[in-house]
Parts: sequence; structure tokens; C-alpha cells
Amino acid sequence: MSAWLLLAAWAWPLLLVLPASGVRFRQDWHTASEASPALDPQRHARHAAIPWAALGALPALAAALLVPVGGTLPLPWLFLGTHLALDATAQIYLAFTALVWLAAGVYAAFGERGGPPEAPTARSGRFDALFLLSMAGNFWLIVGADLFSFYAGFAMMGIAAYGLVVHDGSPSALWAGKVYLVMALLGEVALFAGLVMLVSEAGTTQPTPADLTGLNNAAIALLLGGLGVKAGLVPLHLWLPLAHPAAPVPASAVLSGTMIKVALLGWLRFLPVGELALPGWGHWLTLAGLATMTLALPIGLVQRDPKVILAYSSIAKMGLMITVLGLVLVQPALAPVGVAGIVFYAAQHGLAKGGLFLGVGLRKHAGAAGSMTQALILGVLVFLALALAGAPFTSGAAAKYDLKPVLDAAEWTWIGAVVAVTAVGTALLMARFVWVTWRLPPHAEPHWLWPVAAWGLLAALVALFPFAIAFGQPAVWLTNALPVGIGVGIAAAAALIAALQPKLLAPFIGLIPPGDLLALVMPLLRALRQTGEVFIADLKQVWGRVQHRALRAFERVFGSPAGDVERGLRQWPVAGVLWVGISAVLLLLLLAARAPGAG
Amino acid sequence: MSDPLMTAPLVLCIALPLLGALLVTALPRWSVSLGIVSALATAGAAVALTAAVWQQGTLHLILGGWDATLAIALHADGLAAALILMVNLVGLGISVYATDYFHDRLRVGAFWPLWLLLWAALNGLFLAGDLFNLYVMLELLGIAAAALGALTGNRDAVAANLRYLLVGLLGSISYLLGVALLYTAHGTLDLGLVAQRIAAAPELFAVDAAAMTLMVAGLALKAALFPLHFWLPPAHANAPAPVSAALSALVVKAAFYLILRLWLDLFWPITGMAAAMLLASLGAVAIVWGSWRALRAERLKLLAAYSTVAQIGYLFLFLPLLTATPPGPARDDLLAALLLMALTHGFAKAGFFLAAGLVQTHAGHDRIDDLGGTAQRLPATTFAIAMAGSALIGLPPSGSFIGKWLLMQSAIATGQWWWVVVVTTGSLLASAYVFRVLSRAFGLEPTPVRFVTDARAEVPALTLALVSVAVLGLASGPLWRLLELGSAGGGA
Amino acid sequence: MLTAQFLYGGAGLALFVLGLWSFLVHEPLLRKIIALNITGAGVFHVLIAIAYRGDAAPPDPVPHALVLTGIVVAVSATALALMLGARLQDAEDEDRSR
Amino acid sequence: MSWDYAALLPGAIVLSSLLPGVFIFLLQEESHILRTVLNLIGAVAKLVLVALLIYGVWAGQVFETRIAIAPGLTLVLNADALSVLFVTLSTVLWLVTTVYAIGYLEHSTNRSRFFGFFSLCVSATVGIALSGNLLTFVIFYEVLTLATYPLVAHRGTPEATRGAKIYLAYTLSGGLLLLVGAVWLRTLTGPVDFQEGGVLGHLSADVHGQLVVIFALLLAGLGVKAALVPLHGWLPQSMVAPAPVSSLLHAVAVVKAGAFGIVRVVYDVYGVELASQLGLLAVLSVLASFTIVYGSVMAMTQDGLKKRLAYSTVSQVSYIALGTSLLGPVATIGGLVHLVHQGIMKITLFFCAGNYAETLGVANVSQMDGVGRRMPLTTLAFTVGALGMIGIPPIAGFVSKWYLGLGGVEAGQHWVLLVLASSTLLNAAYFLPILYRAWFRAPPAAWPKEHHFHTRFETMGALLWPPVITAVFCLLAGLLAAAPFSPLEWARLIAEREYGL
Repeated sequence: MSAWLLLAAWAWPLLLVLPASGVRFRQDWHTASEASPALDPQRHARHAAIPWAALGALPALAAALLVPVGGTLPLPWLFLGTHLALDATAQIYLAFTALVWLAAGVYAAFGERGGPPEAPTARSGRFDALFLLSMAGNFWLIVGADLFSFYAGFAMMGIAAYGLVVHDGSPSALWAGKVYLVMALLGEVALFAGLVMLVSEAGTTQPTPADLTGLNNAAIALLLGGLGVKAGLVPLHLWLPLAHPAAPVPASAVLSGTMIKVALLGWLRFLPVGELALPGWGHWLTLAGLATMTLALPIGLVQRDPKVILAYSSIAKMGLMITVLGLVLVQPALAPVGVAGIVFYAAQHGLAKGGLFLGVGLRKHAGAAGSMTQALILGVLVFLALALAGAPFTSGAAAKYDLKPVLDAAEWTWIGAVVAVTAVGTALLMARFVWVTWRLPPHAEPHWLWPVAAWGLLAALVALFPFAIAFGQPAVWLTNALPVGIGVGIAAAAALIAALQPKLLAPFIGLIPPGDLLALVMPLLRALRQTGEVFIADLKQVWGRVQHRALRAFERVFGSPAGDVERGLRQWPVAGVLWVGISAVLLLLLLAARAPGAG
Repeated sequence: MSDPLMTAPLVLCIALPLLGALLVTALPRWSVSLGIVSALATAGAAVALTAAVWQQGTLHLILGGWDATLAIALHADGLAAALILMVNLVGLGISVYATDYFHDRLRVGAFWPLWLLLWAALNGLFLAGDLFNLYVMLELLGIAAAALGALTGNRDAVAANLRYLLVGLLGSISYLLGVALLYTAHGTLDLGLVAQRIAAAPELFAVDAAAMTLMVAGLALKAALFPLHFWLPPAHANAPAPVSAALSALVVKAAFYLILRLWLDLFWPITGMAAAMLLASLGAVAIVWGSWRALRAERLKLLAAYSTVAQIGYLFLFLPLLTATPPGPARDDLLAALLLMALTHGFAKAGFFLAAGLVQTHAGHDRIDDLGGTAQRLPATTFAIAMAGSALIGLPPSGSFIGKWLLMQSAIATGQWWWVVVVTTGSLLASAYVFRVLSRAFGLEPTPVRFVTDARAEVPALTLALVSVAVLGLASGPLWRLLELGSAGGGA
Repeated sequence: MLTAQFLYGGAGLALFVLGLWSFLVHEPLLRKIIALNITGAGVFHVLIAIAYRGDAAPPDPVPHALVLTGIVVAVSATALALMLGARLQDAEDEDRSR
Repeated sequence: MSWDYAALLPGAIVLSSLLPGVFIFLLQEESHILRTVLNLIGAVAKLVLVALLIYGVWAGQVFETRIAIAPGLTLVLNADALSVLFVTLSTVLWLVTTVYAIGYLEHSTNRSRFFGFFSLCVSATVGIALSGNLLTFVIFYEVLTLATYPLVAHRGTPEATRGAKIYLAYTLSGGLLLLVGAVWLRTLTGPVDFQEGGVLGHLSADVHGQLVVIFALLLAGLGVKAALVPLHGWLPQSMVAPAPVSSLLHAVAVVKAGAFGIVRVVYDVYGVELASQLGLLAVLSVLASFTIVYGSVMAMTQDGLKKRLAYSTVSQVSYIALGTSLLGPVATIGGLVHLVHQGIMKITLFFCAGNYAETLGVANVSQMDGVGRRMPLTTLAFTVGALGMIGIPPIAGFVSKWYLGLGGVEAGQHWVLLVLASSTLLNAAYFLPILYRAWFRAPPAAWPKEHHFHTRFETMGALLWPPVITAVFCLLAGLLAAAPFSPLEWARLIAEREYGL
């Protein structure tokens, strides 16, 4: 019975979309105000009274808690044959995803959703609708055991999220949205192709790793590429550092906290993880992951906007998990440990990152500068930063601990070292984040009780997380104390320098714009586009001329007719000669037909 | 066979219109009512005749008890019956239309006698069983037609129809010479007997060939086979609408019918592929040229006239195919297709001309480019033109569609695929000229209130067009029966 | 008297050709009409020639019948042609006077 | 011919719209109510009859109307699974479109003429769907051309007349080629009755050359209506027609007739095996793929909404041809189901385009800023249609695309994925900007030419509900794709019968 929660998890937010949008179909269009006819003030007040965005995630959370592992709900008539089910991975994913969405939803419903400064809540209806839509997609792809559900949810989430990214309509947001959409679509197309091949190879739409052993390289490449966009795998990460800062706070929280994790889920489901050693792909993936980590951290360090910094840290963390996945692909034996590790790490990072993003928003708006609330918020932010950096006694450490065995088992021994270095980098990055956030000038806005509460809950969960998995294993608590320590040390030094001699570090800040590579690629693309446009313009002109000619000829034939051209033919001598001539030929032919020799 | 009840229609078909002609000349003030009555009677007789043929095959009647060499023989097989039926139904339509068309007394007085005379000549020509009666009917036809054509009395009409008259005379004289030669060679004029003797006396083929040349050439002149069509467009375009309808739909067909008869029944032993090819290629040129001229024509009725030139061309295409096809179902199909084309064109062209005449009277002119308003104001008439037009193009479900289908089929089957190209080109051009007219009907003029505005004038046109499109196309089966009845007795 | 028969027939054909020629090349209507009648006469000659069946036997009546009918037809046709011609003349005169 | 129920039904289905049409012609212009009643009676009656037909065919009953027009030439109307698919589509959409047209043409001129031809057009379409042999198909195919010409020219403006002429020039020439092909085929095999699995299998190999030429002729004839590049030129030109007509042309009647014809010829005349053996499928697939991409590229460059939609049709209809050209049941399913899916999605889009034009005077994409605020329901429907066209699940379009892609891979033609991918991206490139403008841009101070109807909805009910309903169809066709009697399931049934599975 509880299995129906699996349907409710994503169907419920879908149902909320229309009421939440606050669009009104029946009204007096004559007097409707130009500004936003679909929303008149008192109606909007009524609409805003219900926290739609907050309500969306509840059934999903319930499903995560109540539906037992292995619970299934087959709906063969739905879509192309839907099969909802909950395995261990899905359960954990559903749990942390639902939590982050819930917190973000509360924040969105009660706090600010971005939007134009003149009317911050004018478009809240649109925001809520899209928020719920992508939420539904996110849940659907988690609880759906068949790849149609996964793809459908994936697409729904991806497209709807565009609206969240461009929500405030600023040029930068629009630009970020464009980049996001283009890359997301490319990703989806690749994923589509990959899944098609997968099905034709595996012959089922609910593949187990065992079915996937026959997967050919093209399919694997497409799956990696398609989901890699979402995962922020370098160099497919370009959209991430642009979209996160552009999106309103709750949106970036879910983007970073849950949406990008989906890629890992997809890989775990559609690659023969643990069944079959794919050394080639494994090594490739490992290297890509390492590259992602090592590139993202330094670039992140020189950013100004705290949300950009968080974005780069997300990229780095995804890099780590991808590395681990790569290693698992090389050595299937590691799968049980590795998969669990990845999932837990994803969960921990999701919660922490979601908390951090929301925290930035709160830091900006909840409570006046120096107020008790602000102090509290800063404190919690620091804790979350530490957790993300994996400082001892935090969930970060615990999660990292679960990855250790995989990293140690890697045949490339130097990987451990690299990871350690990146740990230092992460610590530095978080320090940089705290520094920047601390210096944000807060300007208080009313009624922030609920968002803060929800955020507090999230933070509490981050704090409690380790007890869930590693209670009473001292080793767990002290995982990578050293690198974090070093990192904090360096950070302190850097802070000192920055305090005494700002000039020394200033040049580095903003050295690399957000969306790093894009800044290099764009001019190229623009040039290409311009030449293309010129070419097409010429082509069109030529074609237009041709068409015009053709039509003119057409018109001439059907238009004004010609005069009498048979006058000559009507001259008696002419006609007569023709007549006699034809008769003569006829006679000859008749005679010839019977002439000797001719039958 | 000579059961009087059954053979009576043979005589009536000719006698009734003649009688009518006499009456209307005698009582000019009743001409309209008398005319329409005799039209109805004649049509009735024709229906009865067809029914008779349908029931008991070919009818044969010899007037006055003399032997075949001397007497006047009447003869109706399936082919003739089908054409008679078409001619008389179209004739009836034209008569109904005419009751409302002419208004000044002089013309009314002149039209009806001539028209009934023409009608009698037509029926006579289809029924005549011997070469000489054919000649007489041919002459009668030519004279009546020319007189009718000149009825409007305006200069172009007179000039054109004078030319038509002279051409007609030339044609019939050459035909007569041919008859004379045949008589010299075979000593009889009865179609059946001559046919037998030609078949029996191959050594005389030179004379036969000469005779055939003279007769076919003369008839080709009357049938307006390219390039001998020069007289047709002005004559048909300048005649009053009902007359143009009769000339284009019926008279020209009669000449072709005669050619076909001679070809199939009389001269079959001496006709060769070469001769057939000659006529067919002239027909092919006629199709393309006629359609092209129609497309470039300035006036609606001129367009219709040129389309007749093209349509006649189609009929000639059948000759080589018939020559190449051995007797059997395939050949029957071919004959039926030929007949179908002829009938469809008869109905369609008549409808087209009647409608065109209506447009002309309403607009005061028939310049295609300025017809917009009128075409839109007369939905029924425009419909008639549209349907007749699609029959001329050969679009389904018109009879000519089936005709063209079978024509192309046998062209491919006999390996004469080039006719397919001709037919396709012709159809394309035809659709071009038809829709050049129809596109005028979609303008910004105010919406017409009702469909039919002037029943007496519009209904005949509409009905004729309808027959050509729907009836002939969807129920052409009976033709086959008629034809095989025809071939069962006498005929080929 | 076979020669006479051939003479008649040959003359007829000659007339036919001559009439045809004159009909085609001469513009004036009257000449055309006359030419046509000559052509017709040529054909009649041929028919009469056919009718001859030797001095003993009476001539074949059929061709004679044909000739008679032919003449009637020719006359009426000529009449109509002349009438139309006259009307055409009037029309042209009107044009000229206008 | 026996005149029992099974023999009468197909004919009755054709007549159910033909007769009302004829009466409508004769109606006086101002008898508005009577005309509306006649229209609706016809549409509903047809729907009922088709329901009977569906049940019968599903139960395996044989329906066939035979009328001999001449010895050896028989008019055959019969209903196999394939024809039922098309018949149902056109019948349902006809009903919706009729309602829409009644609203759209209120207070406009020449309505008797319009609705008369409108009914004729649908009768012809249904006739095409039910044609049991090539002759019948050709006949209805031509009749369709004639019936649609006046609809395209209806507006009476010079552009309208010109567009109609071009339309006619293309379609009539195409029809002639088709005719020649059909005749030629008949000389080879006698009457060509459609049969699952094809009827040419028995022919000896030495006529295969001819068969290829004949196929070329048939394809050229059908390709014109199916708007295969380079025979698509008429389609954008015919956009001058009133919106209901465009919807009908693009979703149901003309374009579909062409595509359906291609399906018929490949499966029921040549038979897939023979067709692929002769290398015809390869040609078709190349043509189709090129058309898909070309149409999308052209669509991107159009600012006029209807023109953009027209080019999108060019591209989308070729999905059907593509599915047909790939050997194997899966691709067949994809192609056939797209016959329906493209129909409902495209008609939705055209209805919406018509609504924008009628209500706000918005005809160009560049004017569509903020229409979502002013016409939320319409724009919602438009959004569903557009996303469906792109192939976003769970809307109908994705289903077709999935089966096409899978079919391509199953047939070993992996490049199909490339075609689908590029088409998807291009579709997104020309549809998403529209949605962005509609939903995210602020509406202008005043609309180009705003109409206020006496309703509290955004526009007149007769205009508003049809697109909403069809949009719902699009959603259901996707969401319930696996449910019994869904288009997909029916397409599967057909494919099974075609491949004798």
C-alpha cells in the first residue's frame, strides 16, 4: 500500500504546478492591467498565502521514510510501461533529495525567490510552478526503475530548471540560462541516443548491471557524455559556475544539492558497475575526475561571488566522486564498497551544499547586521563549510572515510596523494567562501522564521549524518585531519596577508571569470556565427531571386494571354496545302502498308 | 430484327426533329413551345432506341422494300446507340437552355428550325447505314451548323462561319468523291456490303486506299484535326452559347464518329499502323497545341473552343492503339475508353459552353481576366464550369479519367509509351487553363446569397457537367455491354 | 464506248482538281463559291461516268440518284454561302461608313 | 457486391461527411444555425460509425465496400488496421476542427462555400484512408486536391489566389505522376489491391527495373503532398489559408495523405522485403532524413509563426517516411504512431497560432512577447505542442522518436540517431525561443489588433477549447502510450500484421 507513495512522490508536485502558478484563466480581460494581467494584487495575496513550493516535497520524504527497500509499484499502462521501485541507492537518494527540496521549498515559499527588485514577488507564481516541475522530475527519475521514467524525469527537470536559472531576468541570468539550456539539451540528446542503444543491446527497459555487459563503446560514451554535462565533468562544466550564481538562492541550492547528483545515479544504473571491468573507460573516467577536481579548486579560489565559489566546489566534489566511479569501473570487485561510498558522499555533499547555498541567502537577508540571527547563521555556515571540507568530526570526514578503501585499492598509488592535495584545496576554498560570506553586507527583510528553521533542520542533519553511518569507529572521525589542518593553516596565513597587505592577493581575485573555458571559447563561436549568418543571408538573397523569377514566369503564363497566332494558318492557301499534303502522306502510307514486301 | 415496334425509334429519331423543324417554321409564334416539345419527343425516341439496342442488340432497318444496294438503310449498334443517347440528352439540355437565351423574335424564329434540322442531321448521321445517306446527312449538318453559328449576325461570327461552311463543303465533296470511287470498285453503298467486299477483294486495295484517303481527309477537315482545326476556334467562339455548345460537343464528334466507323468497319483490312500513327501524331500535336492555346486564350469561349481542338486530339490517339491491340477484352476496353472520352467530352463541353454563355450574358463580356465578380456571383454556374473543367482535365471521378486510365494502360501495354507523355502533358495544360478560369471565382466580392440564381439557364449546364463528372465516371459499366452488343451483330 | 466513259471520268477528276486549286488560291468569295461548285461538278461527272454500263444495258440508276441529291445539296449550300457573304458585305460596308 | 452491414460501413463513413457537404453548398448564406447543425451532425455521425469500425476491425471483422465502375476497374473501400488508424485520426480531428472553424469564421464571408469544401476535403481524406486498391486511392487523392484548392484560395486576396495556384501546380503534377505510376503498375500486375506484406512478390526479377521506375513515379506523386524536399515548395505558400484550413492541411488531410500513401505503397503494394531488396528503402530514408533536417533549418529562419510551423511540418512529417524506410517492426511502429502524434501536436500548434492572430492580431514570433500572460490557456496548449514536437517526454512526440531511434538501431542504421538528435536540437532551437518570449518576456503595452469577445475567458470558447482538447490528447497519447487502444498499441497491432508476427 505504501508503494503508492512512490507515485505520489512525483505526481503530487505535478498536481500542485497549476494552482501554484497562480495563473487565472477566467477574468475580465477588458480591464486586465497590462503589467501582469494574470495576477491581480489581492488574488496574488491569496495565492501567496499557501506555501506551494514547500508542500511539494512532503510525499517524497514520506516515501523515503515509509516505503521499505524493495518496494515496487508496476504501472504497465503508464507512459511506455512504468515500473516504480525503491532500492537502497534510490532510497538514500530520495531521502537527501527530498530534504534539500523541502528546505529549499520552505525558503522559496516564505523567503525571497529573486525576481526584479521593483516587484520581487511578481513572478513568484511562475517560479513556484517551475520549481515544482523540476522537483517532480527529480523525484520521478529517482523512484522510476525503468529508464523511461529516468529519462522523462531527467528531461522534465532539466528543461524546467532553465526557468529557475533565468528567473530574475537580468542579462547575466539570461546568458547563464542560454548556456545552461544549450548544454542541457546536448546532454539530453546524447543520453537519449545512449539509452536507445542500451535498450537495443540489453533488450530491456529495466536493466540490471548483468544485462549491461554487452554495452558497446558508443553507448557508454554517449551515456558518460550525456550525463557528464549534468555532473559538471570538465570540460562539460561550463554552465555550472554561471547558472548557480544567476539562479535565485533556493534554485541554486537544489541545482547543486540534488540535480547534479542525478548524473551519478544514472551512471550507477546504466553502466555495468560491478559486473564487468571496463579498464579503458575506467581509467579515462578517473583521469577526467581528477582533472575536474584539480582544475575547479584553483579557479574557485579566485572568485568573488560566494555562490560561484560554491559552484566550483561542487564541481570539485563531483570530480572526486567521478574518480571513485572510474576506479570502480576498473576493478568491479570494489563495487559494493565504492557504490555505497559514492552514494553516501553524494548524500552528505547534497545536504551540506544545499545548506551552504541557503545559508548565503540567509546571510544576505535574514536579520540585520550584527544581529543574533546573523551571528548564528555565520556560525552554522562555518560548520557547514568545515563539513564540506571534511574536517574531523564532521559528516564530511565520515563520508570521505567510506571512499578511502577504493582510493587505496587503486593501482595508481599516486591517486591518494592527489586526493589529499585536493582536500587541502577544498579546505582553502571553504575558507575563502567563509571569508567572502562574512564580508557580505546583510540587509534585513521581514518574516524569515520559517526559512531559518528549515535551514537549521538541514544543518542539524548534516551534523547528525556521521552517526548514521559510522558511530563508534574512531578512525572515521579523524579522516584527513591532516590535509584539512594544512588547508586551514594556509587559509589563516592567507587571511593574515590579506588583512595586512591586501595588494598582494588582490590581483589574483577575479583573475579567471566564472565559466572559465567559456570565456576562451565564446569569441570563436561568435566569429563562427557571424560568418554563418552572412553566408546564410547571401544564400537567402540568391534563393529569393530565383524564387521571384520562377513566380514571375508562372504569373506570366497564367496572366495576360497572347494575341491570335493562327491568322497565318487560316490563310486558305496555307490550310489547303496542309490539307492536300496530309492527304498525300496518308495515301502513301496506306499504299506502302500493302506494297509488296511490306506485309 | 425488323419488328416495327423495336425499329420505330430508328425512324422517329430522325423524323421527329424534322417534323419539329417544319412545325416551328410553319408556326413561328409558337416556336419556343413547339421546339421544346419536339426536343422532348426526340430525346424520348433516342432513349427508346438505346433501350431497344440494350435489349436486343444491333437494330437494322431498310426503308421502302428495295434491296440493300438502292434503299435507305438505318443501322444502330451499341456505339451508335451510346452516341445517340449522349447527343439527344445534350440536345435536350441545350434546348431547355435556349428557351431562355434568345430574346429578339428574329433570332428565336431562326434558331429553332435550324437547331432541329441540325439535330435531325446528327441522329441521321449516327443511324445511316449506307455511305450516301451519310453524305447527305453530313451536308445537312454542315449547312445547318454554319447557319446557326452565324446567328448572332455580327461580323466575326459571319466571317468565321462562312469559312466553316466552305470548309464543310470542301470536306463533303472530297468525301463524296471517295464514295464515288468505292462505288466504282465495289458497286454498292451499304456499309456492311462494302466492308465485306473490301475484305474480299484485296487486289483493289489501291482504289480503296484512294477512296479512304479522300473520305478520311474530308472528314478530318470537318473534325478539326490539327492542323485542319484553323476554322474551329473563331466559329465556335463567336456563335451564340447554345450553338457553340452544339457545335463543339456534338457536330465535331459526328465527323470523328464517321472516321472511326470507316476505319473500323469499312477499311479495317487496308488500314495500317503507319496511317494510324500519322493521324495519332497529328492528334498528339492537337492535344498540346490546343491546350496551350486554350491556356493563352483571352476569352472564355475561345478557351473552350481550343480545348475542343485538344479533346478531339485525344480521340485520334486511340487509332494506333486499336490497331496494335488484337480483338479481345483489351480491345473492348479500348473502344469503351474511346467512347467514354467522347461522351464525357460531349457532356462536359456542352455544360462548359452553356455556363460560359451565362457568364457572358451576366458580365456583358467573356474576358477571363475580368470575370472575377461574375464568377463569384453565380455559384452554380461556376460549379458547372468547375465540374466540366475537371472532366476536361480528366480528373476523377469523371468519365475521361477512366478513359485516360485505360488509354495509358493500353499505351504502356502495347509499348507505345510516348502517348503517356502526351496525355500527361495535355492534362497538365488542361488543368492550367481550367484553373486559370476558376481562380477568378475566389475574389473579395460580396458573398452570393443563394446557390442557384436563374434555374432555367443554370440547371441544364449544371446537370450536363454533373453527368460528365459523376455518372459517366462512376457508372460506365453499361457502355461495355452496349459495345459488345454492337460487335455481336454487324459492326466490326 | 469505253473511251467516253474515261473521258467523262477523267474530265471529272480534272475539274475536281481545278476547282480545288481555284478554291484555295482565289481570295474573293464569289470565286470560291463558283470554284466549289466546279469541284462538285467534277465529282458528279465521275458519278455519271460510273453509271455507264455499256450501250446495251440501261445506265445504273444509283449514281444518278446521287448526282441529283448532290445537286440539290450543292444549290442550297451555295445559297447559304451567298447569303452569309452578302451579310458579311453589309457588315463591312457598315464598318466603312462608320 | 453484397449490401450487408460490413459492406456498407466504409461507404457510409465516406458519405457521412460528403452528403452534409453537398447540402451545405445549397444552403443560403445566412442560414447559420442550419449549417452548423449539418456540420456537427456529419462530424458526430462519422465519429460513431468509426467507433463501430474500430471495434469491428479490432475483433478481426472484415469491412469492404466494392463498386465496379467499369470491367476491371473497381472502387474498393475496406478497413484494415492501418486505415483505421488514419480514419480515426481524421475523424476525431475533423470534429474538433469543425468546432474551431465555426468559431473562427464567424461573421466572415462565403461560409457555405467554405464548409461545403471543408466537408468534401474530409470525405476525400477518409476515402484515402479506406482505399482498398491503388485506383481508389488515386481517385480520392485527386479529389482531395480539388477539395482543398478552394479552401486555400478562400480568403480571396491576391496572395491567397497565388498561394492556391502554386499549391495546385504542385499537387496536380504530383497527382499525374502518381496516376502514371498506378496505371503502369496495373499493366504489370492487374488490379493492385492493398495487401499486408505487399502484392508484387510474385513478379519475376526481369520487371524489377520497371518496378523501381514505378516506385520513383509513385514516390514523386506522393512526396509532393507529403512535402518531401524538394517537392515541399507549396506548403509554406499555402499558409495564406485560414487557420482551420492550415491545421487540417498540416495535421490531417493533405500532408498526411501523402505520408499515408507512402506507407501504403511500401508495405501493402511493394512489401517491405521487396522494397528493401530493390534498394528503394535506402533512397526513401535518405530523402526523409534530408527533409527532416532541412525543414527544421528553414523553420529557424522564419519569423511568421505559421510559416515556422509550416516548415516544422515539412520536417516532422518525414518522420513517418523515415520510419517506413527502416526495415523492422519497431521503426514501423515509430513511423505509424507519428502519423497520429504529429497530427494532434501540429493541429494544436496551428489552432493556437490562429488564436493569437484572431484575438491579439499576433502573427509573427517577434510579436509574441508575453502572450502567455494574456492568453494563458492557449499558450499552455502551445507549450505542450511545442515540447512534444521537440520530443520532451512524456508528451506524445517522445514516443514516436523513441521507436524511430530504436528501430533505426535495430535495423543497424545508427545514423538515424544522428538525424533524430539534430532534429531534436533544431526543433528546440526554433520552438523554445517562442516559449521563452511567451512566458518570460513582458507583454507590450498594446497588442497589434486586440479583439474582445464577450466571455471571461481569454478568447471565444469555440477557439479556446479545441486547442486545449488536442493538447490534452498530446499529453494522454504520451502518458497512456502503453494503455490498450492507444495510438502506440494500435501502431503495434498494424506492425505485427504487416510483418506477420
